[in-house]
Amino acid sequence: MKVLFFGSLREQLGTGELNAALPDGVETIGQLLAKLQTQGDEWKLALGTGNVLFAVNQDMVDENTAINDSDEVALFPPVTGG
Amino acid sequence: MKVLFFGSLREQLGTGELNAALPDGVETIGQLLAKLQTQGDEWKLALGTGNVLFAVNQDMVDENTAINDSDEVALFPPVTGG
Amino acid sequence: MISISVQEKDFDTGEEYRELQKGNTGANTHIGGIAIFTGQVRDLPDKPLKFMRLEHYPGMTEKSLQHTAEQATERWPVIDIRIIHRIGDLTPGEQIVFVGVSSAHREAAFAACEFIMDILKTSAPFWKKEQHLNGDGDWVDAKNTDQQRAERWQDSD
Amino acid sequence: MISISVQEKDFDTGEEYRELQKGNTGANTHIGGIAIFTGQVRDLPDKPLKFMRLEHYPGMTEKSLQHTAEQATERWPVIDIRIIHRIGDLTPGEQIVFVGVSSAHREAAFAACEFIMDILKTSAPFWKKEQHLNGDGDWVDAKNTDQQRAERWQDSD
Repeated sequence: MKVLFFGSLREQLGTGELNAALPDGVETIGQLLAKLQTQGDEWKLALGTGNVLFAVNQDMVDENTAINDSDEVALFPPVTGG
Repeated sequence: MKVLFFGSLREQLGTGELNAALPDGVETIGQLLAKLQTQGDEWKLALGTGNVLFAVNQDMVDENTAINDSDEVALFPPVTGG
Repeated sequence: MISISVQEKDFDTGEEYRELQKGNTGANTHIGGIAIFTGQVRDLPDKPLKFMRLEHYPGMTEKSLQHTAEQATERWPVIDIRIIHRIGDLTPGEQIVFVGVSSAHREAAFAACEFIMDILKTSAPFWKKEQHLNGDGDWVDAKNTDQQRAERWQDSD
Repeated sequence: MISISVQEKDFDTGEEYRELQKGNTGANTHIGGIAIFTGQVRDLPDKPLKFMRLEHYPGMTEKSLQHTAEQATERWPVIDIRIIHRIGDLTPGEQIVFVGVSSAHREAAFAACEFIMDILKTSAPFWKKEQHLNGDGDWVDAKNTDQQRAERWQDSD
């Protein structure tokens, strides 16, 4: 699956894109967020704020949304356009 | 005093301006409206609709507003600009 | 700054917008948003329009629009307000009115622009008469909905 | 008709307005009002800005704006909607966003224009970073007031 990061998250993580297989036991985007935080301190710091928004296949979704290996998933901070 | 008429009122009355002394016993613009209606049937028809707005010295006012002989008074239908 | 114009000639909305942008002067780049509304002469499908005649009360018109703009500056933190209202005979598709408001914040720009239009519609001494292709002339009736829209600003103080 | 553009280059608000006026075609002179909002880069008095960097999520951005515009057409009788949002590095005074709506009625034009701005502010995947003259870079925080303004449209259905 493809996981994209934007804004301050992209900067904090030092990466805008991750390509990996969907981890075992991960069925929702909220579970993916939790799993990513186990990758190290910087991941926990950036993603553990309770202030991360989710998109699956370019639609904003909530944390309970199911994901699968072919999805384009994105994690980002609250948007600030306009 | 100067009394101005606009819009459909001007057209119905066939005049846009009346110059006359303030009639005896007329103290408010509402009283002037009543007095003007005694001038004839067309005046009664045009001004007796209950749908006439008032301005004194180019400010919109209500019917109880006092007027005097030096005022510029205007009577007109509800406005429809914009 | 408030600019009011009652005029027969057409206006250029792009040019009016650029005038509002000039509220940013040198180091003072304080405009965050500009809200604009223009009203136009619509045609009437059932009764085709030759032109719309706009009559007004010279003197009071400018005073009324100035007062409305001043009320807007008292209610919202606006930078500049520009109001143009045309008079005379306007054909379908022509611009009638321009209201533009600049502000540091979009909420204020939107609210002041809509407020000015709503109050103008019920307070500024303009009267419209439709001249139809078939020769009939009809004075436009004031709308209750315009009255209601103007009154909602009284509650939100 | 809905037109969406996400672009680095500046836009001409007067030209965009004329595009909206083209919704009047031949005998169909149905536009009664056009509402426009533009957002601009403001300077910060206490922390002077070198430029504002606008990052976005290519693909999702256009999809999000298109969806918001479609929601507006479902809620109000609008004729045309034009949305432009810039990306890249923008200096104080530059235009960021254009939203223009034409309609037969001013209520619909105003409401749809403000709705689109409010939803865009909380749903369209853009992120702003302030690059200050002193070298600091600060990501702009989302505002609670923007969230509240977006949520009020849920109640008014």
